[in-house]
Amino acid sequence: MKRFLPTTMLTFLLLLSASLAFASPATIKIGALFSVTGPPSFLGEPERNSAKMVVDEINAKGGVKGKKLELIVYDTQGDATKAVQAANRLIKEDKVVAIIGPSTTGESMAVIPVVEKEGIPLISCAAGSKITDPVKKWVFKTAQNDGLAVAKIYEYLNKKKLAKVAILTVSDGFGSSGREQLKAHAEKFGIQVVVDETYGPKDTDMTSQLTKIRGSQAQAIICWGTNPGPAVVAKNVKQLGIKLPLFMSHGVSSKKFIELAGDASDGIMLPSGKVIVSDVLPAGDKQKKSLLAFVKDYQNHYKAEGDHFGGHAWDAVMLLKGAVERGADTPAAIRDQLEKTTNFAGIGGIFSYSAADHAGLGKDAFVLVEIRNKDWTLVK
Amino acid sequence: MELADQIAQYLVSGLSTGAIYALIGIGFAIIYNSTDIINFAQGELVMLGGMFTLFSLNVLHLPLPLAILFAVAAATAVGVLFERLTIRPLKSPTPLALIIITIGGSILIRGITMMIGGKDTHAIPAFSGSEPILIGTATILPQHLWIFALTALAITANKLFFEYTITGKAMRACAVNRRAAGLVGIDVKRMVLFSFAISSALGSLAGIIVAPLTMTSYDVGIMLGLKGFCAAIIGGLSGGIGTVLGGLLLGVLESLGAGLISSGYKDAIAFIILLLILFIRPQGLFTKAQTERV
Amino acid sequence: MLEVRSLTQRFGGITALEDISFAVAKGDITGIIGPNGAGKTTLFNIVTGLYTQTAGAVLLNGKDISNLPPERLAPLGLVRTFQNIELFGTMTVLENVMLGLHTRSSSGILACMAKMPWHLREERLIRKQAYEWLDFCGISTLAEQKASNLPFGRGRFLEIARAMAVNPSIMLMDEPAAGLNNRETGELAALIRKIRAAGVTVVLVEHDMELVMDICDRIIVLNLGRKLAEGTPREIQENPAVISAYLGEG
Amino acid sequence: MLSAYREIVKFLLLVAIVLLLPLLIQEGYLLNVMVFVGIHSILALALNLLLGYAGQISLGHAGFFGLGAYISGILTATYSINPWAAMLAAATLVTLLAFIVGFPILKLKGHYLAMATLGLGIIIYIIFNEAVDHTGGPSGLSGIPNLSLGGFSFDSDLRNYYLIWTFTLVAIGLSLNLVNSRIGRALRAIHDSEVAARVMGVNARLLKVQIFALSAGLSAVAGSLYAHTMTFVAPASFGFNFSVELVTMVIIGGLASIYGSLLGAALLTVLPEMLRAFQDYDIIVYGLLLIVITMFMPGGLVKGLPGVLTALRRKAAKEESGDA
Repeated sequence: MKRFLPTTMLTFLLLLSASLAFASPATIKIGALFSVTGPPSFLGEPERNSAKMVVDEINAKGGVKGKKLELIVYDTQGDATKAVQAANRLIKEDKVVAIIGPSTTGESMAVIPVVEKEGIPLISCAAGSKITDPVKKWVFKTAQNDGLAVAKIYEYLNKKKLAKVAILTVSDGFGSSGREQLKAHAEKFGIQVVVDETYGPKDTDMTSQLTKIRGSQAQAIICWGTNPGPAVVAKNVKQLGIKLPLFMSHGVSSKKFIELAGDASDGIMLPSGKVIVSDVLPAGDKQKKSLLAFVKDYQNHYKAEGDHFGGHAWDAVMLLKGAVERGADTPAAIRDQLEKTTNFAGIGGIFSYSAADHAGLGKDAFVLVEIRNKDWTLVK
Repeated sequence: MELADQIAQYLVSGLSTGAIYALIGIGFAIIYNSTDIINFAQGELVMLGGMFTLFSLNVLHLPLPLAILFAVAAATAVGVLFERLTIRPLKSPTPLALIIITIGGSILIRGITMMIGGKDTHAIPAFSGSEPILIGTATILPQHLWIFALTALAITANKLFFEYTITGKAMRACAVNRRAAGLVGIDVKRMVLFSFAISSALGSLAGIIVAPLTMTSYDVGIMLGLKGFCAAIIGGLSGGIGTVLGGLLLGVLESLGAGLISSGYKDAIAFIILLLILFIRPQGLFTKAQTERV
Repeated sequence: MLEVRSLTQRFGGITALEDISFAVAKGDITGIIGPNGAGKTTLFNIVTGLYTQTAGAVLLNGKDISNLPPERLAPLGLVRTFQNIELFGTMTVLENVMLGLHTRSSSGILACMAKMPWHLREERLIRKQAYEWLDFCGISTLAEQKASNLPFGRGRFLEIARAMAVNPSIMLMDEPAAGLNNRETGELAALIRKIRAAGVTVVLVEHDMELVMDICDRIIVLNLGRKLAEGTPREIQENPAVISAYLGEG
Repeated sequence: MLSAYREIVKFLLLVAIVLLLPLLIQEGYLLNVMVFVGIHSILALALNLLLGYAGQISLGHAGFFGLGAYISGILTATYSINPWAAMLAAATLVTLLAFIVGFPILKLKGHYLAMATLGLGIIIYIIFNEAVDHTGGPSGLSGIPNLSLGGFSFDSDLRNYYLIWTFTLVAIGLSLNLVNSRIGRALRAIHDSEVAARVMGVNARLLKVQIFALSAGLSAVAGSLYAHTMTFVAPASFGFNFSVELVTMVIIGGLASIYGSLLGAALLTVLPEMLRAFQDYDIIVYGLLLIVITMFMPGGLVKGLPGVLTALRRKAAKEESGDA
């Protein structure tokens, strides 16, 4: 007990000295908060990979206006507390001019008060519409609002004259946002949610929920989640012999889902960013060039398929690059320039920010795809 | 569809999920019964079973039976190593120290698996196809039959081992009174090691056999471990039929809870049952109360 | 003062005590003896509320205390010591005795946290009394030592001091002389007499026959869970059943 | 009496350090870290009262922390109640809840107790996630106001630092008083020998439940402070992992050591910063640390480090004399 004070003080001093950072003026520091580990690592990992990749590329080509970009990534583990701590560190110690991320809506909402107070632009990679609605001065986002994905499905249902749906959503941030949007948009499309069920992120059997759905009036099933849950749902649907059309969310628009669901994936439809169908897009598509470049680079760098989550980070870096190219180098100037972004064709869609819109995407950001023979096909 | 048909499906689904919990729960019970340790890392051994199988299928390109053998051996080695390196050297094995160490172990195993194997989820092919089997109006998958069979096999083997072999009896003696067991010449440390080996093997086998249904990734062990533990508690931590009944009951209640009450709160239902049982019948539902001695 | 009526205790299929009845008179020193496995400690554990008996009753001053937990017995004036001394090892000798005074203080958690004046007054009083009990048992020089550092014999005296601090009317001692050397056993005998002189009734389980015969007013003999005999030391020494039980064992 | 005097000096020294630290580290990132160190210290302290002094494990304390944060957050953000009143309400409600569930839960021992508290924590966590209408679900609850005193709002790191450390110091002071009182003695007695303590008239069961409730209430206060500092709460901060993290803080700092809790909280809060070099794999270091400390330093750092240092010194001295 006697020695606690020296020990404590020593610890503090050590931390203090360890945390003194060096600043080099020839670079532009960009901070990034991604949930590289923890439950949302399916978002954070491709985001970090993509951000690093594109920053390296930019630097290899000589940087932006002669200045190199320096990307500082902190892992937030999906935890709001860690996200806020890391945001503070980026702003106050690393002195970054802008922050990319965080990966999830919850973490983004946690970080917003910090960046708003400190006056640092934030480009969130999370989808929740409340991030930019209402518009906050310093906050932008690249991920498409979940509502847009919902609208894609509902439009299709309208076309097929299916009015009653059952929704099955995962009880995490992604699923609960989807569930909110599914219910919020239903009325507008004349659709009725007749069953509203959820499942846990680590659940291994959803037959109970699906049995309930089977016993209902539902004409279609919409499942909102990220791997591996939806694959289990797909298999369970097949097991129970349910013949209703099954829709997934953009949360599983990667080959991984097809691998996990196997044969059960056949016939499933989902709204997706254009990444996965970049090669079959019509030549006139404005995004096609960006998409093809992203997919090719990601494959080269990481020997893995790039997905649209990584695309969010790619877009964010490119948007920042654009702002810096237009002459901005302080946080305030970058914010102003970001807001002036128009018609930037990125991975997630075509971005046009304005003072009234910090989400910047129209509904053409999504396409509806169907899985046939373990591959994607565009649903016209 | 009629409500009765729905309930039939809930029951069948519940039983098949419950069998998974039971199989995992038995692993907990074995260690507890011979060492008085609740191994919080047991769930990770379940995970390792799946991951090692994946490794031997995809990297070593072994046929499935060999892959299973390899995975069980590898996971058992991990369990034994864990015991040798962390539990055995412990000077004062208080329950608190053991809880912390096994939690630390589970974090460590999970972390290392993530580092080596990555964060992706992977599918493992079903042992005998995935054509659903009809039971009345309800359906299950062939893999569920494997699980039921293995569970039955596990409790039978367990029973035979602990009742009829010298080693098994010695392990039971250690649980009843470690010092006395030592005095009559039983190598207590060896028995502890044995029980870790057996439960690791069983845990990983459980992990392998459920993997085609649950898929596998570095973090599947947490929830499966917890549910398995619930099953074991409901069954009074018995290595036999009690835990199996506990697991089945848990599965059925979860499934009915999800179907009839609320799917969002189904895990909460499982844990509320756990708490109630701990409060009312801490000796488990299926064992007779023993006179409490100080 | 203390009365045991038809006490029976079974563990599973084993009968540890069967139909034991006896009474302890106020101011007496009563010894309970018997071969190993006779059920002496079980009897103590029931009387002091650690076990619940299968049948029968225990009365203290005419009040049925059979089903009261130990913490309810201390305020009624019944304490015990343990065969393998149960000290609070991480605490000092003084703190051990202050703990014995727990029931004679009443400050709650909040009062203690806020150091209310009445709490401080109470603490000072307890500390003073604790020193007095250490003096009583002749170990006040050890007050600041950690209890786990005491030699076994001193620990025994500390345990008695702690029990006396509860202000008991009856003290049950489980083999107090076990592990003591001759000199310490002599001191113990004197201390037990001093305790009786302070108005405390003493019941002790003991193997040291010399001590038992020396200090006890009455002796109860148990064998295999049954009461074998009861009487003065002289009567017991001459009882043929007792002699054969002890010889039979030896 | 000398030791009491020493205690006071020690405490005053800590107060001085807390007061002066901001001068040393200026307004920067470290100050923000120190805010969290303060909150975590209260939590570690609360858990240490239960774990270190009463000897009862809880793997569900993150739940009480979260309840405090959510009750405070919902009352202020949704119902516009004064934050101080909300904090009081959170502390009272959580204390009551813990008191009620404490009776059946603390009847259990060892692993069973660990499992029951774990279950309780998970149930609370599920409620945070599922009661979307009240808690905002997995995406969290925003718009929680800062605490303020007569127009002075605690809205900067420096202000929050002083606010939270005031609470932390008060909590440390109160805990020190408690553990050195009859209640503290009774707790330590229960820990050493529950049977003997009961024979001495200590109502072990009631006392354990009271400490459980106190510990939960204190955690709720920390939760409330957290909510008003962050102005945002989400369930992920209150899961099983955080419960384990809290236990780790207590173990690393040292069981039954008030100042140890402080050290444990400080270390574990800044550890992630130090482990940055390990990138994604800090979790491995973390698990390893848990095992190694439990195995080789069961008394925690506060008690263990001096011991290790003396041993090293002695060894060095021996070698020197051997050389000579």
